[in-house]
Amino acid sequence: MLEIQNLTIRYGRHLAVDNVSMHVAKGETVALLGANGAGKSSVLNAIGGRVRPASGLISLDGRDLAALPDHRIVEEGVALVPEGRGVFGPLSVEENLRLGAMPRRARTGAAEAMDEIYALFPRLAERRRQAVRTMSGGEQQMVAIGRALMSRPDYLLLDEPSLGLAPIVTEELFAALHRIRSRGLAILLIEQNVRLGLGMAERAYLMTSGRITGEDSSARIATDPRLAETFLGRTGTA
Amino acid sequence: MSILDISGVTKRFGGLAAVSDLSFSVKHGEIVALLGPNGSGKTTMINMISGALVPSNGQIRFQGDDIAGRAPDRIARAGIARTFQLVRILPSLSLIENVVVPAAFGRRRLWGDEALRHAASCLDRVGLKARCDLRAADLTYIDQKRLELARALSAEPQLLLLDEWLAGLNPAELQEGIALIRSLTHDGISILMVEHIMEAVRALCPRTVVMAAGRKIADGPTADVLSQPEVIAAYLGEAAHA
Amino acid sequence: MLSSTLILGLVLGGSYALVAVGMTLQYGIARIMNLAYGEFIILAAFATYLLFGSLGISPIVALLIIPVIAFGLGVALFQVMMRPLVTRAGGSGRLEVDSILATFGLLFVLQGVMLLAFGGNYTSYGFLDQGVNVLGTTLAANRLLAFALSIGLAGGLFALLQFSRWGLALRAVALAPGSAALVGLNMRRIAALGFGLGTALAAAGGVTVSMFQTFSAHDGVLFTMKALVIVIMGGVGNVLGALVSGLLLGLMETAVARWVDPGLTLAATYILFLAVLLWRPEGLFGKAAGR
Amino acid sequence: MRQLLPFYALLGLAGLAPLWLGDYGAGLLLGMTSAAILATAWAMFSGPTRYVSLATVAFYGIGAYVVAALAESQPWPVVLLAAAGCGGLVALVVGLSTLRLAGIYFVIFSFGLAELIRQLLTWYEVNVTGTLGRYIFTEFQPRDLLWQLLVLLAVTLTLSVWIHRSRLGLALRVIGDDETVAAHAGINLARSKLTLFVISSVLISLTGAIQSPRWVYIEPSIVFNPTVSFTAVIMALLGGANRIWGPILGAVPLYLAFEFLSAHFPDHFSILLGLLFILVVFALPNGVLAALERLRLRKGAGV
Amino acid sequence: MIGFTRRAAMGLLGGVAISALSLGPGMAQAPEPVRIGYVASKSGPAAAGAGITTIPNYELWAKDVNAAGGLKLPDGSQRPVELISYDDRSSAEDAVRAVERLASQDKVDFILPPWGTGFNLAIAPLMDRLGYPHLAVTSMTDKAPDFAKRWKKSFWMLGGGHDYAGALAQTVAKAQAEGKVNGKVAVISVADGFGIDLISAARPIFKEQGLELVYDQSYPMGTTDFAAIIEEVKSSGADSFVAFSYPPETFALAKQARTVAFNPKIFFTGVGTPFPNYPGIVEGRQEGVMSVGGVDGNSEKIAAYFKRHAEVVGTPPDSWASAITYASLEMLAQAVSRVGLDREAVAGELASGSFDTVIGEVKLEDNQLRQLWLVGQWQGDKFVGVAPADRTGAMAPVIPKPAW
Repeated sequence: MLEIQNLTIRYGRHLAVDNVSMHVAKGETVALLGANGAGKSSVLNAIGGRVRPASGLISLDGRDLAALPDHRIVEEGVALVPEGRGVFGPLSVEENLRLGAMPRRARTGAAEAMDEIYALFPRLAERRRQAVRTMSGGEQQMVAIGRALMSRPDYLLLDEPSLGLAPIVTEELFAALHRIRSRGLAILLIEQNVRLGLGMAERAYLMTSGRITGEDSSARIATDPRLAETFLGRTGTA
Repeated sequence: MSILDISGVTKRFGGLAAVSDLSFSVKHGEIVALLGPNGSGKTTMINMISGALVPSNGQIRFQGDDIAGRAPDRIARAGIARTFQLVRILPSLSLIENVVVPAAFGRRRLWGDEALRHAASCLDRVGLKARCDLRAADLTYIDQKRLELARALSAEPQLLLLDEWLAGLNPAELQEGIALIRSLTHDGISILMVEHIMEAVRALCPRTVVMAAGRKIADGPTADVLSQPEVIAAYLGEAAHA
Repeated sequence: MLSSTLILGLVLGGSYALVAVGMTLQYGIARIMNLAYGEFIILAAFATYLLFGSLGISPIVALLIIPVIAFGLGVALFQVMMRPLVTRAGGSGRLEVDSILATFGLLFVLQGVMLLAFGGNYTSYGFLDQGVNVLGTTLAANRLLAFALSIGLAGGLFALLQFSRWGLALRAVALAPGSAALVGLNMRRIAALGFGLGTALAAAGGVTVSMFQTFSAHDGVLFTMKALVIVIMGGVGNVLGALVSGLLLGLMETAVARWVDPGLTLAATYILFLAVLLWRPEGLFGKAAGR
Repeated sequence: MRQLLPFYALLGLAGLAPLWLGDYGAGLLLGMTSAAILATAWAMFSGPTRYVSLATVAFYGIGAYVVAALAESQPWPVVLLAAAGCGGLVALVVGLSTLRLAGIYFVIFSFGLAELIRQLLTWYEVNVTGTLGRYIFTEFQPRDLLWQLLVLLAVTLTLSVWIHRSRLGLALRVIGDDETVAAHAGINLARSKLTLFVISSVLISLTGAIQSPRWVYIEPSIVFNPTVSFTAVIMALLGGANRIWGPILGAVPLYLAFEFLSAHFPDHFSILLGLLFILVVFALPNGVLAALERLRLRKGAGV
Repeated sequence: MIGFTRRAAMGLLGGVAISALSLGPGMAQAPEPVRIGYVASKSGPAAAGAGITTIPNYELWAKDVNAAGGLKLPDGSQRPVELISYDDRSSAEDAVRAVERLASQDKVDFILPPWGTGFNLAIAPLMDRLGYPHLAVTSMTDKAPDFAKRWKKSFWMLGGGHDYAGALAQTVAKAQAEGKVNGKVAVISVADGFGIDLISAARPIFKEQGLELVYDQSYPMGTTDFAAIIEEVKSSGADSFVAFSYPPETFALAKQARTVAFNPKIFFTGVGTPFPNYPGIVEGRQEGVMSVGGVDGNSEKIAAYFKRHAEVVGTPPDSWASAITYASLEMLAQAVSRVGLDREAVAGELASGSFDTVIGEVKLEDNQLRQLWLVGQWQGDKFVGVAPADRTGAMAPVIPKPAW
């Protein structure tokens, strides 16, 4: 279980995440929803070791993740696909995937893993030698996710995978994510496309101004008035 | 009459069009919200208006002149001021110096006591006058935002571009911020604001333009726009259609 | 005439390219602009001279020994001297100024040590000074060998970077340091390796250059400057760029010496350099400006 | 400008120094004054804009060469004017074409510029005048040169203070903090940088011009010695390039350290100098002045 | 003698302490040393030249003098020599200041000159003003006569470009007259003081001598690759090759000429050719290579000097300015032994006296050394003087030069 307790993150004097607690169980898919600037990405980045929390605990099956240097997190089985994807643009698809298998835990069986990813994203198989930066946003997102999967993670953290993608590509991507989920991998997802996100997740957290403002099963959150409020504001306030 | 007229503006980065064929206008004294989900091209549009980016196509007319592609300093002197998405203060300068800058290099080129008086009045407006000798780097986040606004005001702009100026404020601060912006419209400053805090948008902006994937998908009275299915779909996903 | 200029230019450019590639690696991977780079070249040249002169070890064998030692030295130097600066800068532009100043100091230290150890004399040794005929142009065997070794080393490095796991990691760090940790790469270790590799290449350059060129303890700066010009021209951190602009510079110098005026070769170098920068401020192969 | 009064007095005092200090003392003061001007002039442009320029020696050398070319035929003030004019003109042309380069690209470009000028001048001398070295025979004694340099230092400092308080100085501080904000506040980036680059270059050219009679014989390798550029950078950074007094506070102790080291450890000068640089980078990352201020703050806090 | 008494008074404080330190406890009663200062480039680009020609000779001489009991004075007493040295870091400004320091802080008795024309000229007016005799050895300049007039206590001992170019032209012309060469000459010159002086002097002189310059180019300092130039020279029809070059290029030219089997009948290169490491660089194939300078191959004094230099310094000296440098110091010592430490008198003695040195009997003409070897040639393992041909000890030049 991936567990976050009383996480607080500051950038200088700006309080980005305020005493947030949440958890993701093994094999579970969880969505983290909220308006821009609510602090969702900060939470993900803190788990991935890219941001040092001011206080709070991040633990994976009891092991303290926050104490590890950033490059060690992925060895623990937590792979992050950050916003903006973080792909190695000038490198080819295949090189990006090979880099995904850099962690020790992933070195054996990397070839099979790569085949699986090509099966998952047939578009990538067609373009293994192409430089990633010359590809479309959707394809780049596939590379980023594929690369994360190459490290054989137990937990996959996705930050806005559909950002800037055409609807049809988004659909394709989520179809693949559904297949990935069915393999028993746990996923923590930030998704601006709320319906898509909730469609995939079993459970969801709502976040506003750095705080968790709601938590429930996806089905219930979808009809919760707090959801619309999170994005479109309280109707009628003037 | 419009103070800002945007017609057919496109911005391509490499092959990707961040803004495509966008047109809308802002009238004198009007306060308009520019909305859209993450990555829909709002900040890119603001950057083109302020001169930080050069449009690939199209015209941006400010008070009748096409300013598309002009250097930002010329645009600033023409009467457009802005704040930045990630607050940008001048950390090594004092508050008053921060605010003197646009006055000194703006249309009136104020200097000396006159500039200081002007800057002080701008600081006063955002409630920072008492701390005008502090170094900007030592301010809290909200005060940095205030300072940034005071700096924009100091240019005495006709058009003010606010890029998520209210983001990151707590509820109490938010109310203060809203009141502050509202007070500006009384001075006749036209405002174009990118904002994610809908509460503020509803409170401040009678009119809203919504972008998605670089295109304009809605333009009209805020309440109407926010209830349009396309807009909800843009925010909450296509699944809303189903 | 044309073909001999071409060949001579390529041979000259080959040694430039080899020397510049190491520097571009140090900057690309370790983010250190190493002004003491040329000192390592000269140090290796002196080491070759000593091995050859006193122990009779052929420079070709020295090419196997010296770069390995230099690699260790480079890694150690990075850990002791550069790493605190990298940590202190925390990714800000400050590292650029700090590294320039610190390696400038290092330049003086190394130069002073070499002056004490070897004196200020011009040093040179005779090795393979025979002529070899290549397509009608007579070339010095040592130069040709140096060229072959340069191309071999640069090719080997290119292959290493292109095809090995290790090289892939190095490239990844050079291209997108921010993403390296996402795939479990330890930036610090790789930066040290990159710096070491750059030092090893400097040493390899020193060994090959000493086969045909006179050197003295003061000449490091000349190499550093030429390498800098090539690195900047090719786009900082770009191996291919360094190779291409190295060769280009060699061709240019030879062509100007032959057809314009030998007195203008160095001026031509800088004119080419300045022209390239004015045309492409990020260098020939640098990341495109804008955006 | 009142803050400068004690400083002017100090410079006046330094001007009297040759009367009791003797040749060596005067020479030392002369070199020190020149170093202080170079560092201050360098920092005038490079401090606020953070463009590390290695072209200092290009302008220094231009000044010296103008003297060599004109000193015999023209009155001294005309020679100095010509030196300032040449330096300013070159700076203008160079600035117009290069100030869009950033970071390390500008650093190496400026270095390349100095080398290019040196090579072209060499080529000119070899092919047109047929002799490389030039002689500068003037009637100036070291103290005359010292006086001129002291005046130039006073001018430099005054300019520096004046710019700091002027609109231009504010523009440059803003540019140094954030170019984007600067442009959006109506500051013409190119013009502000260019103006300062020209002013700084003119001052450096004048330094070269005034100092050159001391060498009697000049050739490109003497007056375009890149060490001049590097020491100016080091001195300014040591003292603190963003403060008015910083460069002087760097130049004076470092100059004395150079002198001390080369006098007492002539065989180990290089090594000690190198170690000193490294030490500066590690121990005084923001310059002497910043370190002093920090110390004062800490003391103040302690009380 | 006023200077002497003043110095003696000063010496009570500083000098005694220093001499006690430098001479060790055993010689506590030894006489106060004669303090001789020098500034030379110990670092920077000029350090190579200073490190070969100037500094080793200063040290060797001081050692020789002290081994012989010290500097002799007119009254028969002897005082040891103490050297005080500064590094000018290859900067003229620093050289000037170091001289000021030596004169006004260290108050040395004599100041020995730095290495190189530029540095000597930079300190010349100062030395003159301070009243120190200036033995400008390593300054090759055609303006020496003017300088000697301008600064009365300066002595110019390496001749000028005209001397060397003239002697070279005569040597080539003579070979042409003897039918050994075709009179077509290819010349390259380094774009720096030395190269420019020589080539500008050589152009008219070569013409006067009926020689034809079929190739004449300059190249910038720091050029490492001469392949293109050598190719052009080969196809120019010249069978005499002259390079007014600096050491790195001299060595590069030799190596590259060997490589492409470029075997002109006369192969003349510049500074560096007479260096002791030249034979090593060309792997023993130096026979017949010509250059400026040279030594008297038959002189026993020179042979002994070479041997001592090799023992003390570790390498033999170069065969151009080294011996002259050492000789200038012998002249200084002899002048002191005749007139004492008064600098005015020493300068007068240097100008008018006659001295017995490693390069033979020396008498300056108008403050200039005119008995110079202007062209030398490697013959066997010695670089001997071949021109002026009428000078005693001159060897006949080997022309054509044997193939590499």
